[in-house]
Amino acid sequence: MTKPVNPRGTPIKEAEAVGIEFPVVGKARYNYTTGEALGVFLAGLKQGRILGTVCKRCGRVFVPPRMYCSYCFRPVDGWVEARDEGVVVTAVASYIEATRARAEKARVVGVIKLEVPGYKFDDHFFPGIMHYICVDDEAVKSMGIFGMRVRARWRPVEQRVGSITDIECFEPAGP
Amino acid sequence: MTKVAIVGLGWSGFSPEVVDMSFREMMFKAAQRAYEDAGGLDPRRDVDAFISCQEDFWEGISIADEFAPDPIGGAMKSVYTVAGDSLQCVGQAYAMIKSGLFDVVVVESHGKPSDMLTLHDVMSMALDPISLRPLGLANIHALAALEARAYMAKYGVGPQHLAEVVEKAHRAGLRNPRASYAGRLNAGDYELSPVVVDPLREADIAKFVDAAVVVVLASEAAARDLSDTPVWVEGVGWRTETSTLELHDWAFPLHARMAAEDAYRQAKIADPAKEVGFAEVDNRYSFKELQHIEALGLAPRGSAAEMLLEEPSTQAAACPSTSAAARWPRGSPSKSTASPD
Amino acid sequence: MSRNINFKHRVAVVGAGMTLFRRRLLETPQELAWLAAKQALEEAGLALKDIDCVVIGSAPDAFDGVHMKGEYLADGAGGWHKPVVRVYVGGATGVFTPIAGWWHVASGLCRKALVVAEEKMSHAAKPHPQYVFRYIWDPIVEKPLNPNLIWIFAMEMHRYMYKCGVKKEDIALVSVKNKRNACGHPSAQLCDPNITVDDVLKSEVLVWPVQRLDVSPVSDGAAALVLADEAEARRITDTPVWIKGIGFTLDTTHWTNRDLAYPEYVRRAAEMAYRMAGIDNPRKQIDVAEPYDPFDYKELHHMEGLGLAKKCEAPILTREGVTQRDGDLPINPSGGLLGVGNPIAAAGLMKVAEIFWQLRGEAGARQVKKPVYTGLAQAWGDLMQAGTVIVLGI
Amino acid sequence: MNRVKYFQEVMEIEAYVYTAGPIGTRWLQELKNGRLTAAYCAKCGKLFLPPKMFEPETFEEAVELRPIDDVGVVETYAVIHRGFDGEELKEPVAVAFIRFPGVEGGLVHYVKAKELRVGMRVRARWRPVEQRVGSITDIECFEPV
Repeated sequence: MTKPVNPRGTPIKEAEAVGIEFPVVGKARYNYTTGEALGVFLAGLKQGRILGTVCKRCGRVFVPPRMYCSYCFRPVDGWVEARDEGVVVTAVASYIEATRARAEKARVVGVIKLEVPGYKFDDHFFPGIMHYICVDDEAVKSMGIFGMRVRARWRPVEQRVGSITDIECFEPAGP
Repeated sequence: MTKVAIVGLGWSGFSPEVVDMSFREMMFKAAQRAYEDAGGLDPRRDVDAFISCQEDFWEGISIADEFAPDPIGGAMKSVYTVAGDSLQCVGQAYAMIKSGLFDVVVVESHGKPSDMLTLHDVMSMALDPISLRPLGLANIHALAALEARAYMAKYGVGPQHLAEVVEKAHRAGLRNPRASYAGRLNAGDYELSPVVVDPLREADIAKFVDAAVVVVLASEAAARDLSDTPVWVEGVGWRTETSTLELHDWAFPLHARMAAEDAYRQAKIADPAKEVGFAEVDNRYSFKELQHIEALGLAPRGSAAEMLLEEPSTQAAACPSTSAAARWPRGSPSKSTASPD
Repeated sequence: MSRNINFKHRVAVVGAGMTLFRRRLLETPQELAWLAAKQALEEAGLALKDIDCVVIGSAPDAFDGVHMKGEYLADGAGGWHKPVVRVYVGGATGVFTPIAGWWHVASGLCRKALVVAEEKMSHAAKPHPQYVFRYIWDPIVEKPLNPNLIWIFAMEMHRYMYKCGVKKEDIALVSVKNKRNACGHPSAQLCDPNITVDDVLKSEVLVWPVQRLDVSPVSDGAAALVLADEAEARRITDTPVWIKGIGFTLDTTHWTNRDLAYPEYVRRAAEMAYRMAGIDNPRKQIDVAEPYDPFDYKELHHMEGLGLAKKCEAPILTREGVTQRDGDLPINPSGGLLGVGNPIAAAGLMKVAEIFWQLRGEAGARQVKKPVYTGLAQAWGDLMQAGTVIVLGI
Repeated sequence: MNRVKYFQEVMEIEAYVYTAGPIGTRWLQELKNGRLTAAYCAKCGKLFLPPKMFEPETFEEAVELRPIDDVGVVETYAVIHRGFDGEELKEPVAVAFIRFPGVEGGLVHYVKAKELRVGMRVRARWRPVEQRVGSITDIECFEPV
């Protein structure tokens, strides 16, 4: 005898799914309070700066910032500015949209380990953000993108709104 | 088996809109206070597990527990979420410590309703999609109003009784620095409050606040280390009546009665009306306070209202409650938790 | 945390049940929970009135499309007039649910508990269930980039490939193994007895390096267990399966700040469970394991986190056939999420049910070849954060 | 530095498509036909509403629907005067919980009556056939018998 014995359930096709269709558009809107950490971070982006916080007890720099050290459980000791430049830690090429539809063209996205003058980071913990990387998907497939130096391509000042999208993408910065 | 104690408590917020802190920063503030209250405990070293009480749609984040660990010192430690009210989390912490595996467990809960632009739509998403949601109720408080009428009709409770509850809660809140909506109401004020869903007026419905609360629980041995004044948890109960609104008792909160019985059995309380010194009952709606006083066995069924009018001093002493304002709805009308200390 | 303790109440699994796992099922979420719970009760020879309390596991409310899903599911999970609680840790919920069930019984608060996990992803029909995953990202610093869930997996997979020098061919072997294993599972959604590595490598590229057959499907389903304390368990069955160890860990929210090549949070959760179970050499002492495999590389990743393979060693063990059903360390004999399907929380609990059946010798067509005494199930979730581990033994 | 204080986002999809289950689907179909039915549990002999493929208390399976009279009794009612944010409705709307003889549970639905009272008998007012879609709203409301 193989368990489970006679598992039940009634498989259906999409077209047969008689029930209630319930539109949700407009029904779950939020006005997130950014708080001090992300509020300052977003304002920094608007000025073309990437800001982080620092815990002087353990020496960690937090980008994206928070007001507490996740490791020492104490308030952070202030703000530091990261360079808008760093190296790619990992990256992928997306051929689909958030909706699962096929994308018109591949979009490369990855995690960038940022540089902060006066601080050194290993592979274990580092200030890093996820963003688009403006390179060809071949750079991903060949794995050449790992360790690539990239720099933020900022939107023009007048288009910036205080969002992560104030950076258009990161682009190769040369060696 | 070990006893379980509460050894620390912290909070932040408790105002209609906390504009200068994110929910995570509120959690951090509350946690810092709680750990200080628990004798300066270090969550990175001294805490075995953390529970965060939250629901995705309240947060506007799917799998919202992702954001739980860092602000309370729980990163890379044992953390999980209970989708329910915070007393249920206390119940989980109690069971965890009783099991013998955990010595110190932290319970965190927060609400930031001011972040929700479409609160009514979000609350309506909790209704059964087949039998209830298609009705498109203009005000979800109507469901509580159905309970209110059923209770009032069955036990002869009138608006004068609800007015008394409202007045008492607002007055009690004046002595609580965290009660945003406290105030002194005169006898006639209640009637000036607009009818929202008859039989409930605006004054009968608790208003929302943003807040975070952190509680530290510990085993007997750990509690003696951490605190000179631990408060022992003698019993905890939580019960669901049914998921199906149509099948639940509209006139009486059976779930609260059953949860209380569980807690009293553990606490060896035979006559709660005599043995319970004071109670904080859920009064998110005025009539709920009366219902819950009865469900908890602090007054015979159907008699809380008359007791309130006849012996205000006794009743106020037996059941002083925070301002209705200090409550924010979490959980469903068919669920209840009781935790006498 | 207490060490080397003797628990007053040992906790056993005495029954398991589950539904079919399918892309779309007609039953409501409550009814799916009921189908699984009813089957678990019948297997244990119990009625609902015998149950003292209920623990529900379910991941995001946004799938079923019901806010406060725990309250909604209670009736189907057998919660009528009972203590009911819903716990969750994202994708790791399925294995976490019996962990929470453990302390309900170990504490003495309940003698017999129903543990039920359910997910109905098909409700989130328009435009696609995947769209719902957009809301698990940080709403302020990540969601504006319009992410797809697969991004985060692909980033982890690629980092793992880079760090360990793993080829896609090696990873695809996991998908092939699990989809073939699934053919022995009566609930399976994606049995394919003839699938090859080539099929995986030729499937649609979603987010490089992730292709369609690297990923588990969208599924509806539910699973359930009955837990009992020692005295009750002895009354109910001659072959109880004991919960020997539990462990759970949540890493920092900020996944972009740490290396993704190794699942540290799984290692820590496993250490917690092993300490409780008295296991010091998992590779030798665990006879069969069900690590979480929503993506094929995840099985490898988790084997390493669980200490069942050294760092970067899991692909080698896989290539050598060690992880096959007749191998020395059978991994995912059920067919896993890649083969049986992935109704998130229910899939995790399915893994615990599989270990239960394997240890009782009831897995029939799926029974592993070697004798098994100790098994493990593990799940993973959140933003590469959550590890949950349970060790069962006879 | 000035802070950005708020960030607006949504958490929504286009639409959920809910299934009603094996018995619920037929129940909706019967509503479309203008018939009110209740689930019948053959093992425990109970009729209950709203229907599910199991009876929650006994946990037994229910596969059968039985027609019931669409006349019920108002067990409790509420009159909505204002919306959730305090806005006044154009006219008050009454909603009630209606119980049917011999049936466990019942229906929450709108009631249109000059004067409402607990215990009053009400009957379903069905929408015209062509407007019915297989929903609880195929009953427009209940009105006094």
